Amino acid sequence: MSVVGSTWGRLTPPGKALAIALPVLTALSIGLLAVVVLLGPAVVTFLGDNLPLVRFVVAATAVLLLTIPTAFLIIYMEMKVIAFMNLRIGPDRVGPYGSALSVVHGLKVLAKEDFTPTGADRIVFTWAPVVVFLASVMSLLVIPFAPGLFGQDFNIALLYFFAIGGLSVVGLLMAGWASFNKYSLLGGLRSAAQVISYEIPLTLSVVGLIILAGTMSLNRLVLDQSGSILDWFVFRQPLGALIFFIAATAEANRTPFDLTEADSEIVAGFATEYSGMRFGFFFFAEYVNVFIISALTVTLFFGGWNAPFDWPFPVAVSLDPASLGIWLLVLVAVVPVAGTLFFAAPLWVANSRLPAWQALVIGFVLFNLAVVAVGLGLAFVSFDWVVGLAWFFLKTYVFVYTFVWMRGTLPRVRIDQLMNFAWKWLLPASLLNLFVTALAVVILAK
Amino acid sequence: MALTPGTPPAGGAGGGAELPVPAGGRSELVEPIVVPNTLWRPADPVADDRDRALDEITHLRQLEASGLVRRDDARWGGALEVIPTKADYVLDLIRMNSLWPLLSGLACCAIEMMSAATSRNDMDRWGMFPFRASPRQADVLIVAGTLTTKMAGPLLRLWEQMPEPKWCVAMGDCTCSGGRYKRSYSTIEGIDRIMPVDVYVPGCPPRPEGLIYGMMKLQQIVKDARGHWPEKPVGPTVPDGI
Amino acid sequence: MDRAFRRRLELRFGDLLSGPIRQRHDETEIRIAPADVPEVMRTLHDDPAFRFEFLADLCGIDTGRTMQVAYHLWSETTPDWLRVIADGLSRDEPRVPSVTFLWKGAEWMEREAYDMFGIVFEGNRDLRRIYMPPDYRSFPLRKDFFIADDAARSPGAGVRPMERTHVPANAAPGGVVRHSKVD
Amino acid sequence: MPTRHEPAAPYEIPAHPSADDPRVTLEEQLGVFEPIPPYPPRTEREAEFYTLRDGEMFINMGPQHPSTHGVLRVVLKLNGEQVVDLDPVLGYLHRGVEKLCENADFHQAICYMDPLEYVSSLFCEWPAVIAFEKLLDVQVPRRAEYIRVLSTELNRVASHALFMGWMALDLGGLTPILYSFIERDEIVEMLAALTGQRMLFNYFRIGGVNGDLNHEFMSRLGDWMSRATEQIEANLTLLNENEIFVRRMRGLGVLDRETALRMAVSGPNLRASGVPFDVRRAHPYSVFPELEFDIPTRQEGDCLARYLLRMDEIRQSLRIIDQCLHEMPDGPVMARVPRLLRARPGRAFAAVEGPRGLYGVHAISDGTDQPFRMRIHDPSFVNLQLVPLLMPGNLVADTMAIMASLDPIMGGIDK
Repeated sequence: MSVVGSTWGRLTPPGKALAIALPVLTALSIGLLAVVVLLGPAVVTFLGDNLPLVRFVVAATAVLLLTIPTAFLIIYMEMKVIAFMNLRIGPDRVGPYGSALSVVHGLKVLAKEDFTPTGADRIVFTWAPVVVFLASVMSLLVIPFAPGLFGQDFNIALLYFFAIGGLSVVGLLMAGWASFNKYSLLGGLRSAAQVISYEIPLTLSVVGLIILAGTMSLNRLVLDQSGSILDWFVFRQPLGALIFFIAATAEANRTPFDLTEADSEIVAGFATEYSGMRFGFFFFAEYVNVFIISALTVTLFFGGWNAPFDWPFPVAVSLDPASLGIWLLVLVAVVPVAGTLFFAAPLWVANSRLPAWQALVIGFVLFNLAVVAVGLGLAFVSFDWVVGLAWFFLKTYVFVYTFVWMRGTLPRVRIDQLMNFAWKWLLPASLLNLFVTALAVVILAK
Repeated sequence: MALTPGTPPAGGAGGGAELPVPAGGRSELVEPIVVPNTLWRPADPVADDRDRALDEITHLRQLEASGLVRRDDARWGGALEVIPTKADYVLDLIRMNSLWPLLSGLACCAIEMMSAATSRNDMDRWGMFPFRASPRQADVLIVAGTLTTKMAGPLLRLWEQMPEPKWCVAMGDCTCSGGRYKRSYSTIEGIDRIMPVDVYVPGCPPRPEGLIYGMMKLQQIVKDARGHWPEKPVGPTVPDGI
Repeated sequence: MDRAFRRRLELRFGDLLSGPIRQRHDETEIRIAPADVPEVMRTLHDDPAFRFEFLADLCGIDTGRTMQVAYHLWSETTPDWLRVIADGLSRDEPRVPSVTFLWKGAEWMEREAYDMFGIVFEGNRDLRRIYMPPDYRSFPLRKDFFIADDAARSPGAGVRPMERTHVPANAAPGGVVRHSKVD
Repeated sequence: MPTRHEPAAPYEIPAHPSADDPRVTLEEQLGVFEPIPPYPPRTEREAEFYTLRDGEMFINMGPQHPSTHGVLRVVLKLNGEQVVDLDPVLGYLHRGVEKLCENADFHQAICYMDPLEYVSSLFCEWPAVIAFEKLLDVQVPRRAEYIRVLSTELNRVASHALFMGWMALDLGGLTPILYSFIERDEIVEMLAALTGQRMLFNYFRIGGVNGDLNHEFMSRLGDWMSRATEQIEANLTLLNENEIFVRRMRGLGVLDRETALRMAVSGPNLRASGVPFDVRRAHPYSVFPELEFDIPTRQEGDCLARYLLRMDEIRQSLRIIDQCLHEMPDGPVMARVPRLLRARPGRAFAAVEGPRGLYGVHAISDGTDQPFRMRIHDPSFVNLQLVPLLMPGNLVADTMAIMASLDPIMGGIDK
C-alpha cells in the first residue's frame, strides 16, 4: 500500500476534511493574490492622482502615533524633574533609570477595570475623554515640525488651532457634568470658566503677530522668522509672547492654574469618577497639551525650526556614486573590511586573552556604529529638515521643562484671583500690545 | 452591601474560624494549555491508546512515545504551554511595577505613610508615588491607622469604589489586630474583619522602611498572582456573630 | 496655694458654695450647685477682682453616685488654676445650665460631655452626639458602661491579679459599679 | 432652650454596640453615611444647617479627603463656589482613650496618651505625667525636667515644620512638604535614638524620664543644631517670598481678640490674634521660669499671621534648646517611685503649652492604682470650632487654607 494510502487511512474524519480543505484554501488565496496584482497599478494611480488625501491620511496617522511616545516621554520627564526638585531619586527601578515607568503606568491604566458610576450619563461619560484626547491630537496636525514636515498647512492654521483648543473644554465640561459627582461638576465648571476667559487674551496676544507677519499660516509664520535670531517674533512682540505663555499655561490647566484637577480641593476635578483607560485618555491629553502649547510657543515666537545661528562648518556632500564607476564596488568591498580591522586590531593587540574572532566581532560592531554616527552627522549638516527637527524639539522641550518647573515650584491660585488676573491684567495688556503693534506698523508704513 | 448573615447566632463573638479567610491574591497556577490531537491516529501503538480520554492525547505525548526526542525538546509544544500564561505574567509585571496607593490616612500611621513617600525613603522609586486622591484611580488601599466602627462604613465604600485589580495593605497594629485599642468600645479589631487584606505590616507605627518592605512583598504577591486576580475574594468578608 | 485668693472667693461666693474650698498644689477647687453655674461663671468672668477670661477645660465626671461638671479657669489675678465643680447632678436626669453665653468655645466640650455622660446642658443650641454615631444607644464614660474584658466586673475593682488578696474598700460585692472615694 | 436628649434611664449591664457585642450586627455599627441625615434634626443648629435655600447645595468633604488632615468630615453648604455654612462631623477616629485610661493603671495610662497628637506625642504625655505626679506628690529631678523641655521643644520644631509643609500642600504647592519632612525626619530620628520609638515615643515616666541622654542623640542633635537655622530659613524663603502663597493667605479667616477668647482658643491661633497667652509663662511649669525666651505675638489674626507666628516659634524653640544644652545639670533622671502606685484620693489638673495650644489632663484618683477619671483636654478639638466661624463667605479653596492654618490633628480631636 502506498504511503499516501496509509496516511489517508490514518486520518480521522476532521483530518480528512482538513486535508481536502487546505489545497482549496491555497488555491483561493493564490487567486486573490492575482487579483491584487492585476488591480494594484490602478489603485496606485488613483492614489497618485489625489496625493493630498494620501498625505493627509499619512500625516494624521503619524501625528496620532507621535502623541503616545510624546506623552510617555513628558510623564517620565516630569517624574524625574520633580523628584530632582524634591531632593528625591525618583523612579529608578523599572527600566534604565526608571525610564520604562511611564510606559508601565500607561499599560497598567489600560488593564484596569473600567466602569461607569450609577446615575452617570453613560453616552456623554463615555465620549468625554475621546473628545478631549482628539482635540489635542487634531491641534497637533497643523504644527510645522521642520521645513516640509507638517500635517496640513492652510492659511487659517492659527484660527483652526484655537478653535480645536476650545473644543477640549467641551470634553472637560461633558466629563464634569456626566460623572454624577459634585466634585466633577465643580471641576468641569471651573475648567469652562477658566479656559473660556483665557481664550481671549490668548487669541488677542497673537493678533499683533499676525499683523506683523500678514498671515495666519503657521508654516509661513515660521518662514518669516528665518534668518538670524533677532528675526524671532519674541524680540518683536515680547509682551505678546509673555501673555501668550501665561494664557497658554491656563489653557493647558497646568500649575499654577490647575484648578480643574486641584487635588487638595476638589478631589480629582472632572476626572474624579473616571477609571481605567478613560482616565488614561485624560492623563495623556494633559501631557500632549503641554507638548502642544510648548510647540506652539516655539512656532509662534521662538523661530520654530529655525536654528538660532547658522551652522559654522558648511559641509557639501556631493558624492555621486555613478562618477566612481568600478571604484564604487571596491569601496563597498574594501571599506567594511578595512574598518573592521581598523577597530579590531588594537583590541586584539592590547588584550591577549581576547580571541581573534571576538575582536573581529567587536570591531565590526564598532565600525557599524561609527558608520551610523557619521551618517547621522552628514544628515544633520546636509539635510535641513533633520536640522529643523532637532532644533524644534530642543526648543520645545525647553518649554516643557519650564512647565514642569512651574509645577514643582508654585502653589495654586484661587478661582477669583484667576479671573481677576485674566480680565483685569491680561486682557488690557494684550489690547495694549495689539494697539502698539498696529500703530508701529502704520507709522513704519508711512 | 450585605455584610452580615441576617440573624447572627448569639454568643458567636469569637467565631471567626470558619469564615473564608481572604487569601492575599494567591491562587494555584493554571494547567498549561494542551492541544488535543483530533486530526490523526498515531502510528505508534504506545501512544495510540483508546482508553484514555481524547484530550489527553497530545502532540507532546506523541513526541515522548516516539522516543526520538524528550518532551522538553519540543519547542513548539513548549511554546504552546507557555504562551497563554506568559501574557498574564507580563501583565502582572506591569501591575507590580505601578501600584498607585490611595491617599487616605486614618491616624498615626498616615504620617509614616507620607514619610515613606518623601525624600528620605522614596517610594517613588518603585513607581508607588502618585498618591491618587480619587479611589477610582488607585490600585492599593493602605489602611494606615486605627479603624473605628464609625469609620468602617466609609472605608468599605472606598474599597468598593476602587477598580479591579486592587490590593489592600494593613499598616500598623491597630489595623492588623486592634493593637493597643483592642479593648476599646469603638474600634474594630483588625480590618480583616470587614475586608480582605493582602499584606499586614505590624508595628505601632511601622517605620517607613517597614511599609516599603510590605509594599515590595505586595509586589511579589502581584507577580505570583499570575493574572488571576478575578479569583481573589473581593469585597467584605465578615465572620459570623459580629 | 494662693490663700488670699481663697479668702477672696469665700468673701465673694460665701453662700453659693456647696462645699469647702479645697486647695492642693497649684489648684483651687470650689463646688457649687448646678443652678448657680451661670451666676458664678459670669461673676468670675466679669468681676475685675477675678477676670477669669480663659476657659481651660470643661468636663463631665461620673462618680458612681452623682454626676459632676468640672470647669477649669485661668486668670492673671491668681497663680492657681481655678476648678469650679457643679456638683450633685442626678445620674438619671443630669441637667446643668450651659456656659456657652460666656465661652462659645465650650459648645463642643459640652457636646462631648453629653455624648459621653448624657449630661444635658440647657442653653447649648447644638447639643447632639459628637463622637458616637447618631443612633448610638448608651453613654460610654458612665461608670456602669463596661468595656469588654473589664477588670471592673470582678471584685477587687481595678486591682491587678498580682494582689488579688487585697480588696479595696470601694469594691462593691459583685463589683457592678466602681464608686469613687472622692466625692 | 432645653434640647431633646435621649432617655438616660436604663443603665443595666451595658447594651453597648461595640465590636465585641455578639448581639449587634455590623450594619448597626457602620451607621449611615449621608450628607443629609435621614432622621429629623435634633437641634436647632442642625435644623438651620440642613435646610437648603435655592441655589445652594451640600457637598460632603471627607472623612477621606486629601486635605482634611486625617478623617475629619466636613459637610459644606455651597452657593456656587462660595461656602455658605459648614458643619464638621467628628468621631471617625474616636478610640475611647479616656475609658481605656480608667481601666489601666497609672503607668499604662501614659502610653495611651501618645497616639492622641501623633505629630507631637511628647506633649500629650507631659500633662498626664505632671497630673499623676501631683496626685502622688512626686518631686522630679531637675535633669529630668531639662530633658523633658529639650525633647518637647525638639518635638515642637518637628510639628511646626510639618505644619509648614501641609500649609503649602493644601494651597497646591508640591515641594515644601517634602522639605519639611526632611526636617521632621531628622528630628524624629534623633528622638528615636533617645526614646527608642520613632513616632509614639513613650518616654516620660512618673517621676522622670525613661533614660538619660545617650551619645547618638547628642551627636545627631549637635549635627542638626549646627545647620538647623540655615535649613529652616531656606525652607521658609520658598514660601514667604512666594507672591501667590502670601496673596492667598493674607486677610483670610481673620480672628479678632475677643472672639478668640470667647471661643476658648489657645496656642498659636490665640497668639496670632494678639493675646499673649502661653502656658509656659502664664502658669509656669517645669523649668520654664529659668529659661529665657519670647512669646511671639501678632495682631492681624489671619492665616498668614498664624503661619508666620509658628515660624517665629520655631526660632524661639531653637533658643530654648540651646539654653537647655548649656544649663543642663547632672544628676538622676528618675525619682524613686514605687512600681505599684497608689495615689491618695484627690484631683489634679495639669496643662502644658503644645504646638497647638493648651494640653490639659484632669486626673481623679480614688485610692486604687488606676485613675478613676481621666479627662484629656486637646487644643485642636477647641481650635477646630473656629472653622464654622471663619469659613462662611469664603471660597471652597479657602476651606483648605483656613483648616490648615488652624493645624488640627484628628487623633487629638476625637480622642
